[in-house]
Amino acid sequence: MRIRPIARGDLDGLQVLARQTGVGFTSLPDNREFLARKIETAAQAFEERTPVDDRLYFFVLEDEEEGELAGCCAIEAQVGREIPFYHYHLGTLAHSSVQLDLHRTIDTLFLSSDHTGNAEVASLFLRPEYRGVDRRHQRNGALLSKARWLFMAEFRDRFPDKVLAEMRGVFNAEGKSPFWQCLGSHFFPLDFEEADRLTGLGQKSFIGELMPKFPIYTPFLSEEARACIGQVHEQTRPALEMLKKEGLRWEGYIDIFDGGPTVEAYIDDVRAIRVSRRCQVEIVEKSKPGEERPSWLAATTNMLDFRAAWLDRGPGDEGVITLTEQEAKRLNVRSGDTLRVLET
Amino acid sequence: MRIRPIARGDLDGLQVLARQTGVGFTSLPDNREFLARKIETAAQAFEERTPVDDRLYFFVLEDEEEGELAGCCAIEAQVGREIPFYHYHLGTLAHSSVQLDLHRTIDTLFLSSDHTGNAEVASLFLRPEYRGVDRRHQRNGALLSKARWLFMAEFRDRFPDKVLAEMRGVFNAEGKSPFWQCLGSHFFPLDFEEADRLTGLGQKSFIGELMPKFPIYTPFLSEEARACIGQVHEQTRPALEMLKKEGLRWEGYIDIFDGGPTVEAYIDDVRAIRVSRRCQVEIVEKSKPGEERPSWLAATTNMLDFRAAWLDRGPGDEGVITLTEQEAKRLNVRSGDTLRVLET
Amino acid sequence: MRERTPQASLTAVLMVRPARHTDLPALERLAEVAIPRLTNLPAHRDRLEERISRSNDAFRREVEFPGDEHYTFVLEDRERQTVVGTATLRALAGARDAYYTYRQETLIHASQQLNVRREVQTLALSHEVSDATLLCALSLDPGYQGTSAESLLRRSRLMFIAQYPERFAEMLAVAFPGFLDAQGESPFWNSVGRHFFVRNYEEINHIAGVRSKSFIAEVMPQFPLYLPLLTSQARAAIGREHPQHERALAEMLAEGFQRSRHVDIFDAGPVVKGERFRLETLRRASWHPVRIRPEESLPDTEPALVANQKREDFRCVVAPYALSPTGQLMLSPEHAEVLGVEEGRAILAAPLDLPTAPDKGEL
Amino acid sequence: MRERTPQASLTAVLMVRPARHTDLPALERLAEVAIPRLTNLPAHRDRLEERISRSNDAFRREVEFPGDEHYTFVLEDRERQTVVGTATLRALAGARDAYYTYRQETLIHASQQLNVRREVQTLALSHEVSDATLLCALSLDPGYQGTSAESLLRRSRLMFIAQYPERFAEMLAVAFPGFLDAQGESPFWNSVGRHFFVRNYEEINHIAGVRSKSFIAEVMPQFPLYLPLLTSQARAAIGREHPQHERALAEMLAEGFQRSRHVDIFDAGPVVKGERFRLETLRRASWHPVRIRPEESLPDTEPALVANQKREDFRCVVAPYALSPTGQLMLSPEHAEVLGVEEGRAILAAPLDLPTAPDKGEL
Repeated sequence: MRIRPIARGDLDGLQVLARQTGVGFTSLPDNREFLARKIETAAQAFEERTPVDDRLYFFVLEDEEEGELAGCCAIEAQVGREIPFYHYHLGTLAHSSVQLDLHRTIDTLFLSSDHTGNAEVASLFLRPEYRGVDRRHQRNGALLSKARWLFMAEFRDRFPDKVLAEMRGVFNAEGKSPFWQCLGSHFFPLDFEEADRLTGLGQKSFIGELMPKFPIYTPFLSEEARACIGQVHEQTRPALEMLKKEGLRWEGYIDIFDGGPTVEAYIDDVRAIRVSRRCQVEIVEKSKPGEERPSWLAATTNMLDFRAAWLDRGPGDEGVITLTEQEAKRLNVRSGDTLRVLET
Repeated sequence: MRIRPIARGDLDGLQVLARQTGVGFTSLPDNREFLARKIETAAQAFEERTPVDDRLYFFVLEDEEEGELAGCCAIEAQVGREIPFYHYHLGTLAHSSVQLDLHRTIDTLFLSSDHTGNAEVASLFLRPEYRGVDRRHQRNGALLSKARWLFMAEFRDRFPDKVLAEMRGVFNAEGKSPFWQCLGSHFFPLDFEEADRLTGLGQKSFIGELMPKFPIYTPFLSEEARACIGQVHEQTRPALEMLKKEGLRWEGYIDIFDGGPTVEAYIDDVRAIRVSRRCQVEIVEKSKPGEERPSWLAATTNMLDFRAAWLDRGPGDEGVITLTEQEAKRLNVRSGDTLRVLET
Repeated sequence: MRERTPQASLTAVLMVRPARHTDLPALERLAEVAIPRLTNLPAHRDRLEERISRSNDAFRREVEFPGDEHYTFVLEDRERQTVVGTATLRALAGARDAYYTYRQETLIHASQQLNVRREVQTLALSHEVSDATLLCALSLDPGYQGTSAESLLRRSRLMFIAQYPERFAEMLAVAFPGFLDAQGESPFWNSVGRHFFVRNYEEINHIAGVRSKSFIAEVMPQFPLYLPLLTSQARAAIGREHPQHERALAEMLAEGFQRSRHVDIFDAGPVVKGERFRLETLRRASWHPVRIRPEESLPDTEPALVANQKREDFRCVVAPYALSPTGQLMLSPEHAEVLGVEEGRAILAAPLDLPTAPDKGEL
Repeated sequence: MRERTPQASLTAVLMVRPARHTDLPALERLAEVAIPRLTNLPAHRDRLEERISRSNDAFRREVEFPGDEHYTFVLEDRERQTVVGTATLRALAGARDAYYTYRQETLIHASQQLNVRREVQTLALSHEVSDATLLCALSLDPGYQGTSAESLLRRSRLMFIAQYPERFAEMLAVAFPGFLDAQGESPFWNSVGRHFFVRNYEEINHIAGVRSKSFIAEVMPQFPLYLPLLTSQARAAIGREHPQHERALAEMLAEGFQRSRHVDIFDAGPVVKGERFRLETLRRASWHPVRIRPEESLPDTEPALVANQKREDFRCVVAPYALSPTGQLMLSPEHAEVLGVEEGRAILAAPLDLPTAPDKGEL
């Protein structure tokens, strides 16, 4: 299993993924034309033919044995450059009066585009076939998530100061978002799914057009809706935990529609980026057996030829990592090449 | 030279400091009654007789040889609990229209009390006599600034998640704040100094009463005023650098009056707090000579008896630090006591 | 419609006049019986005493344009020698402190992308009503409610304005107590103000009465409130009068007042507004010389509000609108005495009955 | 005061009538000569053609209450057989798209601590004027400016409203072009709109004219603007008319319009408003039967606006206000012909001269 940039020949494979993503994964609609455009955009990004601000780096997880795509993930170099990027910012207003002996704060949601220009990690999807119990040892989900940090670490100058990730918000037993029901539904003449779908397609000027533009005092929201602010969907909790371990934090920004948190960090503070380091490749016929569950992530240092995969061992003290022929082939490296590695 | 909690006998000494602070240091007016109250408040904080949220830990830098006070510094456990705490938050609003082919962001100042409940490091003052070239080897300024991190590290559970520091903003050659002239002066019927003085005394309900409450689009400010947003006074630059090195950052919050930045960090991320560690004291008759310029900061681990001072050496590998009799006396520790140390 | 007891109303038993210091106990009682309690008539002796002094001063002062005068009137039952009602005129609603209301506004959210246009209702703090003359603080003994005494008390203020136009604004406003539920709770306050002030309606109303409502308004959050986020109970209460004041509101609408976009900041009670020239009492009031005739010789006619031409000794009563062929108003000796007028003096009269006007909705 | 060329004005040379498709070239020319260029009269052939079609439709359609009708009139010089002016009536300013203005508001910032009270001026986006009938898009050949032709063109719209009250709102509004400096720049736009749209006044005005102004308003920042933060030049331009429109504004104030709190969102030009019953032309307009008399036999009288009682064939001229003792209006055969009326038909007349009214300030 390895991560690599999506390539122009991946359209069929990507469509298989798009068919499986289902509701709530709006950036990958099952639309061949759309997907072809996406691949082309990404290909040009990796070829560095588009301005650094506009790039969408789209990766796939490849099962190189089966020759099929198992999942995908992406990094958007700078959000909000082409399409406005909105959040609500949960702020606090002091409300006090000496004469009334009143001294409190009121939580307030302010419409904001504060993250304009930040990088975003997004679009992570892993096919169900690759995430069962029998696949746990492959750590495919973590590979998809963390490979991006190695990419950003290696190509740090292509990215801005901050990175963010948007997390899916809370839905109730009926599959409805209480936050949407209490707030968005009053302002948008469409249902959550449709609003979400349009947003996923980047067709989101309607948000700025129809959003309440004055701040919302949260006491006016229902208790159920307030309880959604900054909370994630049950199924998103593991992903959130993984990001939190890297140092991403919730700073009060939430999704306009479902109230889910946006977590963020200064890129240089992200643990994986901070502690990843480079080492030299040495190919051996047979490496000594490592741990059963791989804990080292390795990635190449060439953008067009970016590859990332798990290894069951790290580099030695001299900064050299030994790879088997198979591992070297997977990463497409030769002896003497440089790898960026991360112990997880 | 050592840091210690202010004590009830320090009134005369504090008044000497208050007389020297001058304009722009509004939290220490030359008012004996006010100062006495301040000392009492601080004393009760160190005695842990007041609720943890309300405490003002006020420290003095003592020249224990001369028996006089050389400076002071403070930590407020949680701002905005008793008196509303206001900032402007420099946010970004997307401004876009597909039809007009318009796609921009507008910087906007939002009135905010987002920092309510954070800790604040403040009130740092060093008498001129103690900061000349001939005193540079004493590193008194750094001692005042950094001793607070050791205190917070040691008594971490008395503090919230975040800490902030407010930095003085830019003043022009005439000693005027262009930011105030462009914004505050239209709304407050008093001059900057008076507004600042009242704020320093904690009499700041007028801010909430008179501030513009709708957001301010920064393009409406003069160029000179915009240039002040988030910028510090020349003389404040070294202090800002010191805080930045510890990991405090400007996240877009500025002072209502002069536009100066508020820098902030998660307390657990502050470098000094993260890397400081405890060690055991061993008193020796004569320690081996250390560096000329002291680079180790040491502090005691008892709140009431808190002391901090520079040392010219750190602990050995076994986690033991050797002190001379004089050093031990300065820190008021005996062999076997615990010190928290920090290499700077 | 209104029940009326013509015997009582057409005799000279009931009379409106300026309040005096001796009325203090009566005012206290009236403040207490008001349903609901009125912010602007607090049952607080010191405040009421101030109110009377302020009123005395207003009636006495030479005034050329409306300022911070508050004129307080009382309704006296001369038979029972009791004050049974009170009402106030504030020359300018916001002369000293601004008079705040919530103004109902509509924002348009239009989306080119979706090709839709939505109207979004908001409530925004406003002090526009400050410039109007306010008719307020009306309280009447329950026994007199629904009789012509109520119209007399309410509209005698318009008769006063008709005489002293320079003392009042062109725009007149009346704020009616808002809807309270069976428990005396304000659903609007519970959904709005309570979030900010953590006090119940009664408490805040009391504080506002004793201190001032404007200083509370000034610490209210400044951004408009989105109506869809209020509870349905609160939304339903916007612009809705207290059940006890339905008849009073209907009378003011018949008078020519119109509902405005403004509602009370605490209970969302309606504020009705009317330009003077649109109001029936003012339009139809006319001056007549007095002719005194024995009561039994007066023809049987429609009742009228009749006021004398005096300021500090202002009197207004309900009397038969008995005009002589030459346009003199024929008064019984008793009415003339109560009004303090002699034969030949001019008095102002306006029909008591109003045309029934439909509630035309917002101004 | 206005210069007048009575010879021209009292003869039947000038006539206002609905625009026709053949007027297109003239409208294009008038759009180009307007000083300043008018947003609502763009020099754009397709838009002008639409305007004429829309107007034809409005005059033709049976209408019971004001909707999205736009009535466009032209002033024709029959001697020169040329159209020399145009003006439009929008039955509702914001029927299809909302009509946005900036509303001048005052916030009160009061401090108990400092015991001060400050008034802070703001400009807030508003679409309240949407509900009014808008008199707009007036352009007149420079050679006719300052003559009674200008009054005829401007006020013939009121004569039309007088005849078809059900087609228009109770409130009428006129938005005057705002102040531009000697370079034709709008100091208000430069201090306000330009920050948001990065386009100069001319560009945005052109876009607004060809597309729509409301869609620009809808992407304007939503929070009120604080006046003290605008440049002094921009503040001075608020509510100030373009120098070329001073006389026009004065005439409309004399007509009974009043300045309102509203100003244009681009250039801050004043919006004046008037309820129909307050306007001189409407108040003083009256119906008279026609009596046709030779021109030379007509008495020398004040001039009047005279309009026929037709909708699609609406005509309005300036003619002598020559009334017979029995209230008939005596018209010359030529005037009668232009108006298309025969002896005995009713026509509407109102005095051309207005009382000079002071600028009373804000409504």
